[in-house]
Amino acid sequence: MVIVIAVLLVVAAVAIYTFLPTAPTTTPTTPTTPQLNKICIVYDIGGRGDLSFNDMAYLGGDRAARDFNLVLTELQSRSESDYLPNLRTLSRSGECVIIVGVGFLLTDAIAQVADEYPNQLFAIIDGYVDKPNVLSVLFKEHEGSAVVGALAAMIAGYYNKTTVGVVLGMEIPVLYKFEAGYYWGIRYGQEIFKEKTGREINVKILFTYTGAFNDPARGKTATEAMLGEGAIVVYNVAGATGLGIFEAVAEAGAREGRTMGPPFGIGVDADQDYIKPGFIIASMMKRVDVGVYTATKKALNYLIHKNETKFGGILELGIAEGGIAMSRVEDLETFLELGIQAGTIKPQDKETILNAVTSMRNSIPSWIWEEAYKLQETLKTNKSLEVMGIKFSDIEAMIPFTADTIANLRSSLGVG
Amino acid sequence: MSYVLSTIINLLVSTSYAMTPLTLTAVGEITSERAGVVNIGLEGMISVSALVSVAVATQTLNPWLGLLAGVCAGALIGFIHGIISAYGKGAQIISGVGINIFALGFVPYMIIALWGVAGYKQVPEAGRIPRIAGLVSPIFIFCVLIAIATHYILFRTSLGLKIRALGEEPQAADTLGVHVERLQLIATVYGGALAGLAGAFMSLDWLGTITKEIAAGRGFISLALVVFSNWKPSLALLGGALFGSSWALTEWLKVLPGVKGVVPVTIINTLPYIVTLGTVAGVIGRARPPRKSGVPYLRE
Amino acid sequence: MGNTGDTGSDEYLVLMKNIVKIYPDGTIALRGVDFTLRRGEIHGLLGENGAGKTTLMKILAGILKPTSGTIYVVGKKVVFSAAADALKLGIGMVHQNLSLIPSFTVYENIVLGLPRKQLLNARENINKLMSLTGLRVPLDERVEVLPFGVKQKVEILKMLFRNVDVLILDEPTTNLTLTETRELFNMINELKKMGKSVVFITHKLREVMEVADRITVLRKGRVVGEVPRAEANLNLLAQLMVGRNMISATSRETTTAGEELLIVRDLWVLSDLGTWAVRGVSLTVRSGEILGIAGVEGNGQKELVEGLTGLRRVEKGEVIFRGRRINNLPPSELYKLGIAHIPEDRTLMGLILDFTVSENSILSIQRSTSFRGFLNTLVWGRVAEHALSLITKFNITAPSLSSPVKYLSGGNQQRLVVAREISKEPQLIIAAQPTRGLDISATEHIRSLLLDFRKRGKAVLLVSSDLEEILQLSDRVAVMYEGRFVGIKNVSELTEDKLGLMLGGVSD
Amino acid sequence: MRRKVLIEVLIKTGNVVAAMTVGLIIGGLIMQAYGYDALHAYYSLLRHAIGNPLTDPYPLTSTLSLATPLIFTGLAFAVSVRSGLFNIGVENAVYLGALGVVLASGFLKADTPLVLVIGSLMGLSLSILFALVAASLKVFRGVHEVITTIMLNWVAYWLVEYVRVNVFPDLRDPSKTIPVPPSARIPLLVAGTELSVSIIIAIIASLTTYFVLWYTVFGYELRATGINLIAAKYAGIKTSRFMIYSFLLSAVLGGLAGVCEVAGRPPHYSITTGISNLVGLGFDGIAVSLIGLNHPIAVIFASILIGALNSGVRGMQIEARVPFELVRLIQGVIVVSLAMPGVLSTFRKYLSIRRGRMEVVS
Repeated sequence: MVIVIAVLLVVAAVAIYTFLPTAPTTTPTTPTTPQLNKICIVYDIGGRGDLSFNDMAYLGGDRAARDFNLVLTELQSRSESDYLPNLRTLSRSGECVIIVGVGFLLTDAIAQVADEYPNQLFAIIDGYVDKPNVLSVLFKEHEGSAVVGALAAMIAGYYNKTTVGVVLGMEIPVLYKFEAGYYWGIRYGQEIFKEKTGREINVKILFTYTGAFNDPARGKTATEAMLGEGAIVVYNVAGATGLGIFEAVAEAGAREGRTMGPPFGIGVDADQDYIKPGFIIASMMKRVDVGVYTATKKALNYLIHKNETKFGGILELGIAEGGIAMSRVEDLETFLELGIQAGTIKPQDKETILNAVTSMRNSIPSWIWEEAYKLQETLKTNKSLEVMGIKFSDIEAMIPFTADTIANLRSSLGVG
Repeated sequence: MSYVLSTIINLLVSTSYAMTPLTLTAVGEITSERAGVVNIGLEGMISVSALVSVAVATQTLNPWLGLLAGVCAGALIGFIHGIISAYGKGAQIISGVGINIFALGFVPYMIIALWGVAGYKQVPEAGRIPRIAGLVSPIFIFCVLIAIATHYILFRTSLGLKIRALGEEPQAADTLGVHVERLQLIATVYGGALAGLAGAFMSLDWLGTITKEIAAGRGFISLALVVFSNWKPSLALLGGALFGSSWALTEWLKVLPGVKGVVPVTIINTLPYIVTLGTVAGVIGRARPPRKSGVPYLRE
Repeated sequence: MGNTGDTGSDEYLVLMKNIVKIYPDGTIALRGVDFTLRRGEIHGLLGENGAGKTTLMKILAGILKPTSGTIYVVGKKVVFSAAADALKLGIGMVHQNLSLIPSFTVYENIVLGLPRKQLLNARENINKLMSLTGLRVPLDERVEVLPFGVKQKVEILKMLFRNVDVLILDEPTTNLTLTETRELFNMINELKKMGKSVVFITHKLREVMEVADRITVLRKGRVVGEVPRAEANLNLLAQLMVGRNMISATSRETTTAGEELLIVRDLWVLSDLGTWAVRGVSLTVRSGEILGIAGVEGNGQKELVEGLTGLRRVEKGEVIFRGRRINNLPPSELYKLGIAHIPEDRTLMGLILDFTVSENSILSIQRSTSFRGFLNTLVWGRVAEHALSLITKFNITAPSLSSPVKYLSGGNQQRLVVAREISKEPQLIIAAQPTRGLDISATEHIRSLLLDFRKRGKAVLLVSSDLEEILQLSDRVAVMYEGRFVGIKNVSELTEDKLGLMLGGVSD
Repeated sequence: MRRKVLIEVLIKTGNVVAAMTVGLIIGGLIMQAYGYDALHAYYSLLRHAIGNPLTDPYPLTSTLSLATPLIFTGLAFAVSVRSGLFNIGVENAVYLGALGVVLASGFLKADTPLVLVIGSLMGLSLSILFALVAASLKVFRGVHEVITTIMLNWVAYWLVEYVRVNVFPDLRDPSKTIPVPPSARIPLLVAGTELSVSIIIAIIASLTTYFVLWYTVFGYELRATGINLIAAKYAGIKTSRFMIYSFLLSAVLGGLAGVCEVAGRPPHYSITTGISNLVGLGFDGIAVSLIGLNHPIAVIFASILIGALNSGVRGMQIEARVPFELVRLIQGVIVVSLAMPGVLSTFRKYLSIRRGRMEVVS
C-alpha cells in the first residue's frame, strides 16, 4: 500500500515536471533565440533596502530600463555563495545587455565569470576588475566626504562646539575612503573658518565602527555616546545602521525643544535630507544610479549602436563627473519628485519637507554654505589643497587603504 | 551636571532601551518553554511584529494601536507555532527556523508592498510612543513589571503551576484535567505577544523606524537569555540588564578616543558576549531546563 | 457477556460496552470488552501483564480513546476527550508508573490543576485527608527525592483530594509493605463505606480475594470471567487468568554456601539530599547463596545497591570482592571483576528504551572483546547471535531483534535484563526488585533463573520489598531500616509476621 | 526484515514529500494572491535546481554545491543531538575552520598544498578549542550549551573579523582576507561550476559518521549517553567524557564545512566582510539535521533538498520574476510545513487500526 503511494507520488512528480513546459499557462521559458533586452542587476547580500548602493543601483537600472526600452531583471543573493551561480546563470541566458554587480563583494565573482563569458558585458560597482568586458565603476567618496567634513567643522565653529563625529558600518576599505576624506575636510574646514572669522578652532573628531550595516540600534547608541561627548555633527557611513544616527540626533534636538538641529546628522549615498527634515544638514551623495545608468549606456553604445569600440576599463565618478556631490535643496526636490512618482512620498509632504530643510539651511550663515560648495568646485580640478601637511592628492594616492594606512592617516590628522 | 554623572545617566538610559526587547522576548519564551514549547523563531517574530506595528501606527497615527497590532502579530505567529507544536505535535525547532526564514522574506516584501521603498520606513512622529520625562520609555517600565508579574504567575499561582507542569511532565498534568494543548497554545501565544511587543518597542519607540533586519540577532540573544536565567523571568530581567548594559557600554567605549588605539574595535565588540559567558560560568552555573521542553506531548 | 440492557441503567455507576482498542502500531489491546461498576463496590480487575486491564481503565479514565465501544456513567452515554472529562465525572486513576512531576513538591503535585477557590485552604484540607486516610507524606519535599512507595501515596492522595467517586488503582500494592498494604485495604474499605467505588487492578490473586466485592478477569483483550467474591477461589481465578493450571511455586533446593565472595564492612553512603542513607552496613555474601535484603523502600537499599555497583560514592567503609578492595571503582571495572547488576528500574537504568533488542543485549558489555572487531568496531553479526541466544534461551518474546525494546512488554523487558546479566557469567548478581510489576509467569521465570544461578555455585544479593520473594529465594535475610541492618537471619528462622516486625525496625 | 526497513525509509521520505507539498501549495496560493504565476515559478525553481542534467548539468551542480556545507553542518548538529546536546556552536566551528586555512595561508606565504593540510589542522584545532570551552563549562559547571555556544559564536565572529581587518587582509582588496593559494585549493569536480571535491569529502564524512555512530563501540556509547544518561552510567560509560567527545566531533565536522568552503568554493577562496560567505551555515545545519531526522545518511538528502530550494530561488527571480523577498517568504512557509509530522504515518496508523478492527470483527 505504502509503496503504491510512494510510486504514485513519484510518477505524479515526474509527470508534472515533464508536461509543465507544454502547459499553456506557462509563459515561454525556453525561448529559441534569447532576446538581448535586459539590464540585469545582481545585488550583494545587503540586498535592496540598504539605503545605499543597492537601492541607488535599482534607481539607475530602473531609469535606464525606461529610457532605453529594456527590461530590468533583478537578482538578489541569499548568501555569498550565490554570486557566482547568479552571474553564471544570467550570462548563460544571453539575454542581458549588461550585468551589473553591485558592491565590492561581487568583484571576484565578476572577474571569474567575465573570463568564462568574454562576450558578455559586465559592470562592477565599487570594485575593480581588469577585463575588457568589465566596466569598473569606482566613486571618489573621499571628495564628497571632504566637502561635508569641511561643512561639519565650520558648523561646529559657528555653534562654538568642539566635536564632530562619524559612525561607520563594517570595517571595509571603501569606508576608509569616506573616513580619510572626512577627516581631511574637517581640518580644511577649520582653516577656512579661521580665515573667515579669525577664530582658531581645533575640532575633536570621534569615529566608531559599529560593525554592522543593518542595526540602527547600534547606530543610535553610538551616536548618543558621541553626543554625550559633545559632538554636534555626526556623519552617517553605515547603511541602514545610519537610521539610528538620525534618530539619535533628532531626539537630542527634540529633547531641547528644537524642531531643527543642532545637533545634525550628515546623510550618505542617497540624498537623505528628507529622512529627518531639519536634522540632516546635508548628504554626501554617491550616485550609484549614475554609475549604473552610464554603464548601461556604454554597453548599448558598444554592443548595439557600435559607436564605441572599447567597453572595459575604469569609470571613476567623482565630483567632476557628477557622481559625487553634497546635496542641495534642488537635489532634494528631484528626489522627492521621484518619490512622489513612485508613491513613496505623499505630494502634500513635499512642501513641508522642503520648508523644514530650507529653514534649517537658512539657520546656518550663508557664507558657510558658500565656502563648502566652493570647496566642492575646487576639488573638481585642484587636488593640491593642503592642510596639516597633507595634500588632498596625497589621500588619493593612499587608495586602496588598508587598516594600517588609515591608522597612520588618522594619527597624522589628529583623530582620536 | 557633571560629565561623569551625565555619562552614567546616558548609559543607564541606553541600557534601559537595549535590555527591553531582549528581556521581553526572553520572558515570553520562558513562559512558552515552561509550558513545553520551544520557539526559536523569536528573531522572526520580533521583525514581523515590528513591521505590523509600523504599518498600523503609520496608518492610524496612533502609537498605542500600533503597539497593539504588533503584539497581535507576534501573538498570531505564536498561535501558528502553537497550533503546529501543541496540536500538530510538529517539530518545534524546524517550525521556528521556518518562521525566521519567513520573516526574512515577509518583512522586506511588505515594506516594498506597503510603502514602495525598499528596506525601511520611518514612523511618523505622531505614531511614536511618547517618553516619560523625555528619556524613559513606558515600555521599559512595563517590561520590568511584566517580568516580575510573569515570575509571580509562574511560581506563585495555580495557573503557573499548570504551565510549569506542562514543561516537566505533561502526562501528569493531562490526567489531572489540565488542558495540555490549550494551555501550551496560550503560553506560546503569550510568548509570541511579548516578542511582538519587543518588536513594536524597537520600531515605534526605540528606533522610530522599521528596517528589514530590525531584530539583528536579538532573537537569538534572547534565547540565550532564557537559558542564562535558568528559565526564571526575574533572572531574565537581571540577565537582560547585564547584557544590555555591557552592550551599551561597548558602543560607548568604541566612541571614546584612545580606546581603539589600545584594543581593536573588533575585539571590543566581544565584550558583551564575554561578560555574559563569564557571568554564567562564574556565578550562574548549572541550569536545569524544563524536562519535556521541546518534546511534543503524544498521548498513548 | 453483558447482562444488562443496552442503554445504561442506574444500576451501574459505570457501564462500558463492547470496548475495542487498537493501538496505532496495530496491536489489539481490547477485543470487545464489557465492564460494569456499581456504586460503593470494590471491583477487582484481574489479569496478567498485557491482558488489557490497564488499557481498559485508561479508557474509563479518559486517558485513552477507545477505537470503538460506548461508556455510560450513571446511565448517560459519555465521550471523554481528555482525562479532565472523566475527572469531572468523578473518575480518577492512580497509575502504576506514577504520573508525578519530579521537580515539584508534594503539595504542588497534589494541587496541580485545581481551581483557585480550592487552593485557599488546600494545605489544611490535605492535612485533614492525610489523617483521615493515614496516608502521610511530607508536603514540602520535592517528589524526585522521595522513595517509590511514598510517591505512590502521594499519587493516591492526589486523587482522593479530588474527591473522586470512582478510584482506579493500577497495581497499587507493588511497592507497599505488608503493613502499608493493610492500611491501603483499610482505606479502600473506608472509601466503600463513604459510597465510593474502587477499581483495583492487580495480578495478585490473594489481594483481589481479600479486598474485592466482584472480580472481572481479563485475558488477551477479552473478558474471561466475572465472578462475585463469594463464588471465587484462588484456583478458579488463577485458571481464568492464566488459561491453564498454575505452575507450582518454584522450590528452593539446599546448596552449601562456599567462600566469601563479597565482604562489606561498615559502609556509609550519602543520599541525593546529602544525608546519610546507608549508615554503617556490614554484610558478606558467599558463593552458592542468596542474601536477601528486605525492607520498606526508602530505607537506604537503593543507595546501598548504587554504592556497591559503582554508581554512587562510598564515603566510608570497605567493599571487598574476592579478596580485592573495590571501593569506588567505576562500574565498568566491577563488571570485569564479575559483578552483574539488575537495576531496580529497568526503563530508567537497565535498558535504553529507544535502542533495539540487539543493542540492549550488550548494554554494559559493549566493550567485551566478543563483539569487538578491528578498530573497536561493533560486529553486529555477533551481537545479533548473542541477542538471539538470549531470546531463545530465556524465552523472551520480541517482534524482532531490530525493534526498539520499548515495544516489548514489561515482563519481556525484564527478562532481557536478567538474561543479559546472567549471560555475563558473573560471580555475583546484585538484583534490585527483580520482579517488580511483573505477572505471575514472568515472576516465576525470573525467580527460577536466579535460583538456577545460585545452584551453579554463584551468589546473589537480592534487594526486594516483596516479602514473599525474599522468603522464597533467600538463604539468609537482612532487614534494612533507616540505613542500618536490623538483623541478619537464616531464612528458616523467619516467618512473614516476624519479618513484618523487623521491617518496622523492631528486632527481637 | 529488509522490506520493513525499506518501508520505514519510504514512509519517512513520503512524510517529507507530503509536508513539502503542503508548503508548496500554500506558497503557491500566496504567489497567486500577489499576482505571480505560481506554476511557472515552481517550474523555474525545478529548472534551476535540477534542470535536465543530461543536456546541462549546471543547475544540478549548483544545487549540490550549495548542499555541500549543509551536509557538514547538518552532520555536526546531528551528532550533538545524538549525544543529547543542543549545540548551536556549529556556526562558530564553521568560522574557525575557515579561519585556520586563512591563517595558514598568511603565515606560510607559500603556494603549496601544505597550506591546506596545516590550515585544516589549525582550523580544526581552533574550532575544537572553542568547543572545549563550551564542553568543559557544560561538564564541570553545568552551564547549558545553548547559552555558551550562542555567546561563543559571536566571540568567534569578531575574532575572525579582527583577522580580516587587522592581521591578514588581502592587500589588493582589503574587504576580505588573503586568499588561499591556488595549489592549496580543493579542486573543482566539474570545471566551470562551483561543485568541488568538497562534496565527496562531505559524503565520506557522512558515511564515516554513520559508521562510527552505528558500527563502533564509541558510537554505541555516544548514542547511549544521548538517549539515557542514567542507563549509560549504569553501562559503565563515562558519560561526561562522551559529552565532550560529541562537542569535539561537532566541532570537527563544522570546522570541515569552513575548511571546504574557504578552500573549495570559487571565486573568493577567502573570508569576506562580515564572514558573509559563511554566516548562517551552522544554523541552516540545524534545520537540515532535523529534516533528516538526525540520521547521517538522511542528512545528505535533506541538504540536497535545501540546496535545491536555494538554487531554485534564482530561477524564480529570473524567469517567473517573483521578487526575492517573496521567494524567501515561501521558503519559510515550506520549512514551517516540514515541521508537520508525517501525513503518511498518520495514514498508516489509520490503516493498521482498520486492519485490527477487521481482525476483531472476524
